[in-house]
Amino acid sequence: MTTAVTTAGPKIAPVPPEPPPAEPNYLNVSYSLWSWLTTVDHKRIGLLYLISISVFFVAGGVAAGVVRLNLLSPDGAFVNEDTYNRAFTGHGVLMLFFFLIPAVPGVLGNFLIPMMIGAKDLAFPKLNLASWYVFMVGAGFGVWALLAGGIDTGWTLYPPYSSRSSTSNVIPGVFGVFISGFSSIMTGLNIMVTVHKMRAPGMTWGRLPLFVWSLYATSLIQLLGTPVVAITTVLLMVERVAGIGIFDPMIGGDPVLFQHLFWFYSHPAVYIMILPGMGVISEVLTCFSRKNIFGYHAVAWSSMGIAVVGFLLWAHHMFVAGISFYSALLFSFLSMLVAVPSAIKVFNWTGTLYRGSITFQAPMLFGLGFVVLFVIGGLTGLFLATLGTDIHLHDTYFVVAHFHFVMVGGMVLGYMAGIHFWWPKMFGVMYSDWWSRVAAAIIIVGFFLTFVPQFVLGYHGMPRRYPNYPAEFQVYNVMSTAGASILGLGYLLPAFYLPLSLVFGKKAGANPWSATGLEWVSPSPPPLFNFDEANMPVVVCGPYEYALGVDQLGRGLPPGPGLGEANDPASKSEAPAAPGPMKKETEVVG
Amino acid sequence: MANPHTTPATATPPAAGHDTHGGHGVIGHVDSPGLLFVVFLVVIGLFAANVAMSTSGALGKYTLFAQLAIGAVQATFVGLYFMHLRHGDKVVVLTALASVFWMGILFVLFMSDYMTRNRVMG
Amino acid sequence: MSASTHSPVLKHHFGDLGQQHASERLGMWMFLATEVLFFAGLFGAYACYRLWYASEFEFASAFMNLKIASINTVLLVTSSLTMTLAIRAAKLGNKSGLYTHLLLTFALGTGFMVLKGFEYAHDFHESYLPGEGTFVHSNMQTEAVARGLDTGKVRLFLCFYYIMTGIHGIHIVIGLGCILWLVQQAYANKIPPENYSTVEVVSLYWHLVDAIWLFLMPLLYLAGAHLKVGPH
Amino acid sequence: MNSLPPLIPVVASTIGYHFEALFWYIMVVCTLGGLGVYAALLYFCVAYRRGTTTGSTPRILGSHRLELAWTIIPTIIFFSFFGWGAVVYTKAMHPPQDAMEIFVIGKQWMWKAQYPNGQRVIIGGNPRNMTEAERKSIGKLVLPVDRPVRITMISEDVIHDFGVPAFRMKMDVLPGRYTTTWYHPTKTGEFHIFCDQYCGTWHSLMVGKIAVVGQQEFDEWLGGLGSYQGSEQPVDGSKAFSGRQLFLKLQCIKCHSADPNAAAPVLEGLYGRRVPMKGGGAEYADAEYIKQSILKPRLKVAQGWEPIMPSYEGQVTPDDLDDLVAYIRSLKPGTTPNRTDRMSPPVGAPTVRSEKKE
Repeated sequence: MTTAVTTAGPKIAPVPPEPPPAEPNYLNVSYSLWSWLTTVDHKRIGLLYLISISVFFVAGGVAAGVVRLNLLSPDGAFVNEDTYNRAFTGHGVLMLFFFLIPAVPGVLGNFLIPMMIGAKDLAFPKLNLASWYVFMVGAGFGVWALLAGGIDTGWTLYPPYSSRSSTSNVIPGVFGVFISGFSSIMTGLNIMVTVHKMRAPGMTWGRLPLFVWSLYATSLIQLLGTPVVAITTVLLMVERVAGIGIFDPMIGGDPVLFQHLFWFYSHPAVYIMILPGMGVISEVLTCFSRKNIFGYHAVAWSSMGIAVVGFLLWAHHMFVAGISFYSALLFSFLSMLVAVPSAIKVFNWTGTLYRGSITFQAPMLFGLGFVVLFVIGGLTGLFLATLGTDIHLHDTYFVVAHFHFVMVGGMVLGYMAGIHFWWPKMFGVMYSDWWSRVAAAIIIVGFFLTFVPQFVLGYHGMPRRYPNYPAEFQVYNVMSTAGASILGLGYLLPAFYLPLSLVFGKKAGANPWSATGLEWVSPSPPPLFNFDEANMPVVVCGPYEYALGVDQLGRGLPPGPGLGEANDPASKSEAPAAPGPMKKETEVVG
Repeated sequence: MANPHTTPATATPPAAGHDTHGGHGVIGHVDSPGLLFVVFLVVIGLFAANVAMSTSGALGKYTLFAQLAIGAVQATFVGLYFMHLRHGDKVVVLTALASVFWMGILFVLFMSDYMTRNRVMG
Repeated sequence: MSASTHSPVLKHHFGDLGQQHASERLGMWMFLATEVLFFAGLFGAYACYRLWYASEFEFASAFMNLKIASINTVLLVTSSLTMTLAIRAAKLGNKSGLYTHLLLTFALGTGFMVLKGFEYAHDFHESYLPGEGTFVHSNMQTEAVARGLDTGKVRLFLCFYYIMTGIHGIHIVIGLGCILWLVQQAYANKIPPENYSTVEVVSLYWHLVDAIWLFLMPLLYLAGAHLKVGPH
Repeated sequence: MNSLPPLIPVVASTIGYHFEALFWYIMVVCTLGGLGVYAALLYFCVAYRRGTTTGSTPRILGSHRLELAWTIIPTIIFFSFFGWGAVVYTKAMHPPQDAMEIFVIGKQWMWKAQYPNGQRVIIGGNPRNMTEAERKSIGKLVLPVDRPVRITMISEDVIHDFGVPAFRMKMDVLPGRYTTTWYHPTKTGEFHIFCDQYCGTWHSLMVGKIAVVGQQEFDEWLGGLGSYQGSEQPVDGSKAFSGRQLFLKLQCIKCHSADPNAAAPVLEGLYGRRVPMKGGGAEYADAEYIKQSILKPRLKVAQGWEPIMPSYEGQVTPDDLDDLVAYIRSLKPGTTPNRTDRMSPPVGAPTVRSEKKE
């Protein structure tokens, strides 16, 4: 099965001493609110995003709570139909446009991309700050629309309902989406240019961490997809304001055209949401299994593959919307193609664990949870991409469950994994190990209980967006709501132990996980321009040399979690701390 | 693409970080006004041809394609000379091509629906 | 190398000016890619209806003001030329040349918008408006009915006409704002040759807006140029 | 709370069986694949956990052969889904030539159907959102079993979706354009109709029922027996409905009302009954008798009533007579209209509410 092909025998640089804490670091270089609101530092902007999207996550979660609680009873447990419609629309708009899309690119991408590629900042720091402000303005419109009575169109905003029938605050809501789209474009543009032009010496494309690859792919979608939804929302607003427009069936307009334009962005947008999560997982799984990623090129190119192919299959949201029969065949065919790179990723992640040395800290638990849930989310997508099954499952709870498995099970867990993985880097402190593991377990279990019953509901035909439903569906709805309360509890825990760690947490070293990326070279929290400016990093090897025990600068790794501790003497002697000739075989499996 | 797993010993020396200027120094290539003027005349000439062709209606149902073809040639001239794609980085050219390619995706797949929407399988 | 690594225009997080210029240029191009896709959505929508309702669209297009549009095309293409000459002047450190060409570009762009305003005024006067209430008073309605065309679809074309030219007009106005800013920068001596890329990124945007017009022209004004209708 | 519904919900159409076969094929393949990945994950997590392993790991970079294998094999499997799915979809999207056609109109928030013979029925919707007349005529979409039916649909306002889970079919209902779907029901019974495309406030009440019945029952339904299947009133467009309109127009209702002090007998449940006659004897109240009673009312008078009814000879055509008979035949207990009832407008006629909307 395994063959030794090469034996590397070079000397590796010794384990570097723990760098002294940066004084000042990016957090304490200045304290005034003004300094935060006018900062052009990518790390601070990342934190601004972190705070704002956390607020929207909570708001979206509350809306989800209203929806789930109301579904306890077949006739609506406590709100009327109108309120319910506004609640699920609010949930969708907040979670998608103001949480999921900016989550990883805005927070982790902003914070980490320059550090991972060895740059002092993103290519356009002011644009980066502007993107946060634009996002906040867009979100402001969105929140205003929601607070001033809400929107009742569903996040998909299909005309003619949204353009003439609805009496809710469609215009400000849609305008908010339009504005925040620019923020998404700015972030994507910034990340792409940065990756192209700002890489440290030696940081070739083939040595980029996979997180960078996945964000690069994400940015590609943001750049090329978002403008289409921007023009679509403009057309919708024009139609609503003017009372006449190009989707108006009264003058020969085709409402299905809106769906085409909308999904041209919004289908790739789900890859905006999931790809960064995939990037996080590649970082986390390698680190906690102490392994090179299995099939670096396959994982990197599958990100790009998803980004490109993801643009070719939007109309699988429209198989029963009255599109052409032939077009439906084409789109179903193309939809199958995107499942392949996703499958490749899952297999490679699994392969990465093979013969690893695995520990189960919170990031790893979230990461494994991601893989487990994403497998279900991805596979159920096949039911919806297949024409024959979609005609029944379309617009039922099956769809709801499917995309929550991908978006929440995938992306939110990926985001959680990332936050827990890089938290010590961002703030220089460790959170409670025990509580974080408990939170991960509760979230994963609660998630299963919430969304598995919804698959059954959908298969039985319960349509989405229904506050009233036939009584025979009640038992699954009650199960789902029960699961949701556990899930909600799971989400509450990090809201306590993460902030508490800022005060009470143990100080974290520069590289607490013994990880290989450039971001771990600087002290935690990092200094203002990320690296020692007199000594900018020069990359000598790929990103996941855990087996060799060297980081991307070719230096040895400090003892990691579970290593070098008193209860683990075996690893102490094996720790790659000792400099000297390296005897490591590179093995090829299969 | 370099091998991502190059071990430290075989690592290539620092390189390839940023693909910057290619021998033009900071200023880069300076256009000759004569060439720009020729390009200007070509674009205007094509426009005149477009108007003449469209007004005469000589091409019948192919008029639209001819119009768009002329537009595409004009845009290519603007892109290559006015927007300096001729001297652009590889990645700049790639970006320009990508935008056209993605526009193509949108058009082709839209048409896959709109050209066959009312066709019934025989 | 020292000029490129110690210039006052060099921003701190870049290694040298070449990197900075390349980044700015690439950033602008990527933005242009988003602009292309922004308009692609609009053109795609137009294409679908043009395919379905070809006769109505050509008919309605014949009523558009080809004369003004043609003059506008010449103005825009000329402004693209002057904008490119402005970059050249900036690279050569020819401050007055830069100044003149920027102002020329600004004037040509403004001319475009002014003519556009006259065109809109004329359309309003003739009731070439998509709303049914006003449209029934136009000669377009009468003639469409006489030819047995669906007036709804004729109005659909007018929707496209206003949305497409309107959005393009907004882009022109934004471009004019950027050019005005460049004029001020040039005036304040902030565009030395090694900072020419500032002019270049604005020019890239300006050229794109020009290039988009080169497609709007045939789609909106030339589509029905062969038809003998209306006031022309 | 209700007990768990069956694992596989009822399947009542040919497409339904195609769907189930395909669904479970994908389900089995995906479950096997998913479990395979889970098994590998679990095994690696247990076998290679820190503790059994040291921190030292082999440097494994990947395998081209494995990459190729797990690219090509899933691709083939996925395309098998596509292929089979396309076959089912092709069937689902192409109704057979001999299918009976029924029109369905969706509007906020009700469904209306029209049968080939002109019979119209409201098949569901939000009662709070309807006129009194519409509310009374909520019925079901009655379909014959074992016969293909084509549903041609259009919307009056926004996009709806006509979905029938038991048939495993759904199709969007668009404004300004007809879409079609079709069923070949295989089971009798009542099934849900859901609006599956979000259409506004009472989207979730835009639900109705399909009743699949035997051919004979269906013929009766089409024959105008009308008030079958839950609707309180005869179905619009049926003979009974026309009869009802005549019954009101000719002022029959003035005497044959539900009022206990009325001057004439209540006609509910009359049809087919044996009626004792004034002056002895009895008659079966069949079509012949009813027609005769309308034309020559004083010939045979029911026991307990005065011969005061005027003759309608010359005022009604033979067709009208048939309609009246159909109506009387359809009259069920408690459905006699009030004297003050106006004639209800036909289903689908613009109502005051929808006129006001524009």
